[in-house]
Amino acid sequence: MQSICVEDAVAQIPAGATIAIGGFLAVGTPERLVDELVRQGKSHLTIIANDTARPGTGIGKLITARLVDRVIVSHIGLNPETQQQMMAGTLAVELVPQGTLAERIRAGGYGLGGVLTPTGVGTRVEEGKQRLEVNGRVYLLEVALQADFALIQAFAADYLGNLTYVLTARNFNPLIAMAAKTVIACAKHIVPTGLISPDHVVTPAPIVDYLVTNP
Amino acid sequence: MQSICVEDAVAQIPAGATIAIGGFLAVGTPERLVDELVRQGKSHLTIIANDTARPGTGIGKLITARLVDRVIVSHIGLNPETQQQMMAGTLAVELVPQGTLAERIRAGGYGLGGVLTPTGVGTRVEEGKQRLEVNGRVYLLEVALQADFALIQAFAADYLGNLTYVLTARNFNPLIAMAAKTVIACAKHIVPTGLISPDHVVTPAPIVDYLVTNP
Amino acid sequence: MNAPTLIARRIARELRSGMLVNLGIGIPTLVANYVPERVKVFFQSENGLIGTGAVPEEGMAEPLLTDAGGTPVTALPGASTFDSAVSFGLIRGGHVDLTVLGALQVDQAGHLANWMIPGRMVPGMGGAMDLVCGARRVIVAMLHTAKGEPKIVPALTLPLTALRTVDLVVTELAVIAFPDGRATLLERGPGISLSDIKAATAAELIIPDDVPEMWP
Amino acid sequence: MNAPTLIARRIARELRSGMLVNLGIGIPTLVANYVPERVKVFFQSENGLIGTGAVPEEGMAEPLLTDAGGTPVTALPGASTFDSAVSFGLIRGGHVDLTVLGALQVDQAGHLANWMIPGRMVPGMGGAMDLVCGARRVIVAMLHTAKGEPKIVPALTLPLTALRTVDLVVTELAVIAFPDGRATLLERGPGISLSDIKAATAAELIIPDDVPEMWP
Repeated sequence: MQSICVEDAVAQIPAGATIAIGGFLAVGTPERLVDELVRQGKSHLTIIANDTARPGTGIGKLITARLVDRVIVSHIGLNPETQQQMMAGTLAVELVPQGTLAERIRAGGYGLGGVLTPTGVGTRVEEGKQRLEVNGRVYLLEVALQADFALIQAFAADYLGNLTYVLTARNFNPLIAMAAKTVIACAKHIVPTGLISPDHVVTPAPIVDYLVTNP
Repeated sequence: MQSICVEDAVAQIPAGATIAIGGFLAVGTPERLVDELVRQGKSHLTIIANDTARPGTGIGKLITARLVDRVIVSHIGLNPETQQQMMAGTLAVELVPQGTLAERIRAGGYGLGGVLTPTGVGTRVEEGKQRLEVNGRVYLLEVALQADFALIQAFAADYLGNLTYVLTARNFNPLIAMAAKTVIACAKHIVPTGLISPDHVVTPAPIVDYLVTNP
Repeated sequence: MNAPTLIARRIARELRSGMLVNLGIGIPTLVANYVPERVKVFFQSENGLIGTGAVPEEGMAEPLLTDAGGTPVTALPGASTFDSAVSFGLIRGGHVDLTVLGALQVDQAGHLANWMIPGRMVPGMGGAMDLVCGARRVIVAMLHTAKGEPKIVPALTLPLTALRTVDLVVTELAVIAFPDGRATLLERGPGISLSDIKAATAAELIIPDDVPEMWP
Repeated sequence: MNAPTLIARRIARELRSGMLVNLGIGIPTLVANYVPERVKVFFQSENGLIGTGAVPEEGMAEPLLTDAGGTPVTALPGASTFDSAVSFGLIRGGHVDLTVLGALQVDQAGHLANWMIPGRMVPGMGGAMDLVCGARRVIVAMLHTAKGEPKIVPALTLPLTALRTVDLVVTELAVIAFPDGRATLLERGPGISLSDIKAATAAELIIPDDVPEMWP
């Protein structure tokens, strides 16, 4: 793990990158990293996240700035700008059931090719997917998702990069941390190594590439 | 969740049941529940667990008492009795790679039909299984596992049944807790509700059916 | 009593102690206000919380503790938090005993449409498809009609949420179940006549001889 | 220096700061004793620990903190613990940079057999198949022969652990890699001649012009 300033952390992200971002309606989203993506004008991004939040918050800021070509999300209902850009054909939206999205990202980080889920069988979600039957029940094969970068918001980090989360700000953060080539984390608190109990670490240090020092 | 004495907890398990038991070489195994299975002579069991421990410890006691017809485990190397009973044909042993075993149990508890894993492709583990290719890589379809009962060893439980684990005694416990019809938990400490931080609960209370009061 | 309150109170009578319950946004959320005395249930928010409590007092909201609609909530003693994969493992794995969801349409077999109106409104399914697939019991809470148009229809015209049918529909006019795949009237709204219900329902509705008034 | 120490010390030179490393039981475990100064690695025990430390002092062992062989260990500051699914997610997901494992046989392409001898010894694969599939780099630590019989063979006679071949084999006689799928001698053991190595190796071995002595 390397400590890094937010400007340098974002500078290494190329235009066109696939970025997974933590958060659920911006709760648990690293706002500082998102702001810096906007400031540096990183464009043509593909975003993997639960949702596109609301205009002016979290991932909504990337949508407003028109930096995103494609989103893979479960929900866009609270961001009319996402819907407008989708209708206008300037933003591709892949809608994925929330539980399926969580499992696809987890599979990407855990070295699984995919999972079999009953969710979506017989609906529009099934289009283009393989059906498999196991013990008499029908499932869809949902394949793994991975990202070039994961942008994480943690509650506390230690000097090695071990991360904890708090309350409902955990959501997709520990999942995307496993599923990206490069993991950049912001933390509300940075504490000396040893202050987080081993049993309370949620994202282990070796997974984290960069910890932002000025979040 | 109901509190229950260990005798009554085990009394409801029928002979021939499929039981998932936590622990890794008996670390994190609920010894008191195992002892009671032996005392009540519950026979013809199918055991799902990481391993069969050593003779005289954890699941090894069930093997010694010849109560087990079948084990689904990743390792039996430290229990010569397991190997003898297997060679003698009195104990069926299904050997599953450890990571595959963890994922199959998790899938059972998480409503997934199975997962695609690269582990075992081209080896004896592949026999009888479906191969699937995703993005040019070959995977085995490994199907979900479920149990009738899960026997859990926790570190602390609160009055509602929320569970925490400690150090390397966590291992398969939280996975099997999700994958069984009936979950029976022992805890080293039983503490008032509210004393475990929500962020530190590993097995949420609604999953636990019985908490043993005399472990 | 207004329609949402009536619906929420009626559904709250389905709660039993020990249940793990997931409430959708809108009318379903109101169910939490009418849990019967002595009944202790766990409410799950699919953004990662079991033990969701009431809205916090003025000035006590914690921005990192919200429900699935992003509204600050409290957590009761014994609450637990977890990531989104665990949250949907609880849902898809059959550990959630009951979910209460809104609907755009329900067909006469009990199929549900609640996640998009093609070309007009595409909010996304969020957790709805997983909830309908995985929860042990699914109850729909909705107004009986939308702008005067029946929402309980012979066949869905909107995209399906899941192959699995719902167990109960509760509106301000009626409580409807789907035994043998056929919409069947169980209860009437207070002061509502059978002809009121038939007029507001496009689906074929089986009407038993005795249809008691709902007791919310 | 005895053979296991020599092998462990040679492998320890492959460690780089920041690596997440999983060591198997036996000779591999010894590698932890020879981490070069200024190199900081994370050791994982697949029973659910990152930050595995040395054996505890007399009287300080905690029975609920062991390595994957069940032996009490310590945990270093900054350690983390987790369940078996996370542990193997780290392994299968390519987050483990290096694993060091024992072997029964290695073939001349680098395929490994290390989990059973049919009809004689069936310990089970434990985590070995996942480790060989998932770790970024796989090093085999073993004695060059077993009861005088070569363990590096033209073709495996024992069941395969994984289709993936290993990256390096380190024995007391030789360091061998598998460029283009062909066993190639990289280094000789201290004082070991090329003919010693050829005599103890059943597989076809490519021997470059210059084979330096290993520097453990």
